[in-house]
Amino acid sequence: MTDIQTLHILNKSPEHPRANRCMEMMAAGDGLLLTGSGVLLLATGQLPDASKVFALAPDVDARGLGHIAGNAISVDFTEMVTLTLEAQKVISW
Amino acid sequence: MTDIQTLHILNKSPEHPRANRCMEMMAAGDGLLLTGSGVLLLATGQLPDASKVFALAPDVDARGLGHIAGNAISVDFTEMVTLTLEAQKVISW
Amino acid sequence: MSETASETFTLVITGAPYSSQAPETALGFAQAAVNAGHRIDRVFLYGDGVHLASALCAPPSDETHWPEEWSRFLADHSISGVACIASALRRGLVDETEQKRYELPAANLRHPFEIAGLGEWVEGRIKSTRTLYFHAGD
Amino acid sequence: MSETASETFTLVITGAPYSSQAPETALGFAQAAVNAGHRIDRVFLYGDGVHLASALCAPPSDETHWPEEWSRFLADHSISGVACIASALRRGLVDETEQKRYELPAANLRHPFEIAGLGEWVEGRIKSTRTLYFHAGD
Amino acid sequence: MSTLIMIDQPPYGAWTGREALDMAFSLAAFDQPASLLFTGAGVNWLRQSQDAGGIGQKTVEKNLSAAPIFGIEAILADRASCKSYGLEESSLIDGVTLVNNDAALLSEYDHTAFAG
Amino acid sequence: MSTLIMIDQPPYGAWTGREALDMAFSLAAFDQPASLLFTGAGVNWLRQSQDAGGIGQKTVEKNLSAAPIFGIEAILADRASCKSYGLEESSLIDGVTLVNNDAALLSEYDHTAFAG
Repeated sequence: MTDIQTLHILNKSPEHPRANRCMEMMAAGDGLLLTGSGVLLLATGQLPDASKVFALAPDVDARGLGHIAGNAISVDFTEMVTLTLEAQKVISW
Repeated sequence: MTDIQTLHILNKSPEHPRANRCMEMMAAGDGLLLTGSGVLLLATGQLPDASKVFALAPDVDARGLGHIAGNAISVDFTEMVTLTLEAQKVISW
Repeated sequence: MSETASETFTLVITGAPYSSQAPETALGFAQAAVNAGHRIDRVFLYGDGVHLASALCAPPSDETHWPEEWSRFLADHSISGVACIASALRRGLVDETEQKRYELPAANLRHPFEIAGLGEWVEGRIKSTRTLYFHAGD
Repeated sequence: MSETASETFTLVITGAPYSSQAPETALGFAQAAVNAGHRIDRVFLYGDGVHLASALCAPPSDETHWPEEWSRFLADHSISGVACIASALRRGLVDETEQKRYELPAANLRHPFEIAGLGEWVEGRIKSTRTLYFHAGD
Repeated sequence: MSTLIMIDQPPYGAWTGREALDMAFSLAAFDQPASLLFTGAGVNWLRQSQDAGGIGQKTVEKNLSAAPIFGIEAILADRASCKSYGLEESSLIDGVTLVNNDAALLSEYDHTAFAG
Repeated sequence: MSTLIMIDQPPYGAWTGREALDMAFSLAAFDQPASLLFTGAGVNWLRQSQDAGGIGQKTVEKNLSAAPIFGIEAILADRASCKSYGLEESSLIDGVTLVNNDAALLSEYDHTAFAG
């Protein structure tokens, strides 16, 4: 799908301290995949600039965020599997 | 021990979103009792000004903070019991 | 409040042992309350707190056995310990009645804990001088 | 990477069902990986994640039974599901061997989960193309 | 004896929100006045058009819509938290009152509790 | 195949820190290079003179002092986190290296994992 050095999978809400840590430690060009409560980042409008952002569609739909998911690339579980294999490295925050 | 309207018991570290919320919702003159990871607030030096601050001694000792607990009133479990009864209201964050 | 007045507490524990410090802090509090002449009306386990009532925990021998410590304390002082039925069934904590009802292979509720509904919490809240919550921290 | 290359995954689940979404997300991922022709080498339950291996969960009938769904998936695809022994013993998850060793009143490990040490995680990590972690969120 | 049940964890990712709702419903069932306050990431419970079928859970919107029927006095949401999660009043489910997270709010209740 | 185990939760209040340590020790036991990074509230693991007897737990300082013996390559701590918790280098247990929480640090490791 894309060239990604490190894929960061974030399932914490934006208020969780680990969400900040994830943002701090991402390199420009890394990928960010939002899952679980992590998709709430879409609602805050504070997506990182320098990165490709993906969001797991069933989690986005559960939280009623389908209409603003356009700021990120929506992926299903099959695409999530592909992303984890294409990235050189995966970190689950 | 003291006149307290509401006693706020906080067992979250200062980075936890609920710790901020507790500070936001305290009235001047309320009491703050730090337990568990809540005692780490002593290490940050950011105790609220307007409140009486207590810290549960065994939790302070566990975390090696005895030398700076002087910024708060150290209490044991027996004193914690008394505090919860003397306050008009207790909120466990 | 006079020195000798006896007050009653309901304690609600929502954090699991060996995952949070909630059952530890709650026990320290409960022992101090009893030693000061107060009464613990009941202890209500809610959410992940129901794991405190497990009969199957086997922590390393050099660590405190929190379910055992709590059971002994409840028995010694004839205090009722109740695990919320909805929390317990989802999390795999059952007594023999629930084992039969749901045709499960075993029961794992530790004596003297019992299983009952949130009404026990509501009642404790109404009857007690103070209801205190012991949550997972971080 | 070619479309048809088969890769292997080790999945580590550290969040409990009915407390976190970790086992749910992990199952969605695992099913998609298998459907895409990849192999799940093993699933390792760690920390609170060991509760997924409970044989005694009885969630309301209109809610997904995550331990049952996971057991069926593991059995259908002959995937090894391992609960970390240290995490499991502290949290009250035991098979018959551990029941006897610690003289416990019952066993509650759901088939086909097994109990073993962290070495299983290390081995999975070495052998698999990717090791992914499914933690509790919030 | 009016009780405020606070929900500061988001829906679906954790169970505490559902368990907080059960607490409020239980109070109401025993004729004890109870209100709900959603704050922080908890306000995401209140967004319209949730659909949790894809993650194998029940949509919490339905649980919440039962609140008035069960006798919950008020569903409150912290204004600033709603703003930070892009929630306008028009994007909230029906029956929510916006308030400010502060000491004055807490002082209106005899009891305040979290589910976890 | 060098692994960085990250610990961002404080000691005693939660078990994940101890379980992260067990992960690192296991890697080392199987001759897999492993380092520990303490960050956020996790840096409080590294304070001298902890005494957990009063809360019925084992002091984590002892667990941690075993790290070099078990073959852990390095014990790292985020500089900014230490500062925010009032930890000077002199108040840390022996053998800790201060680093900055950033992408450059992560790039030195093939794997990064949390215990929970």
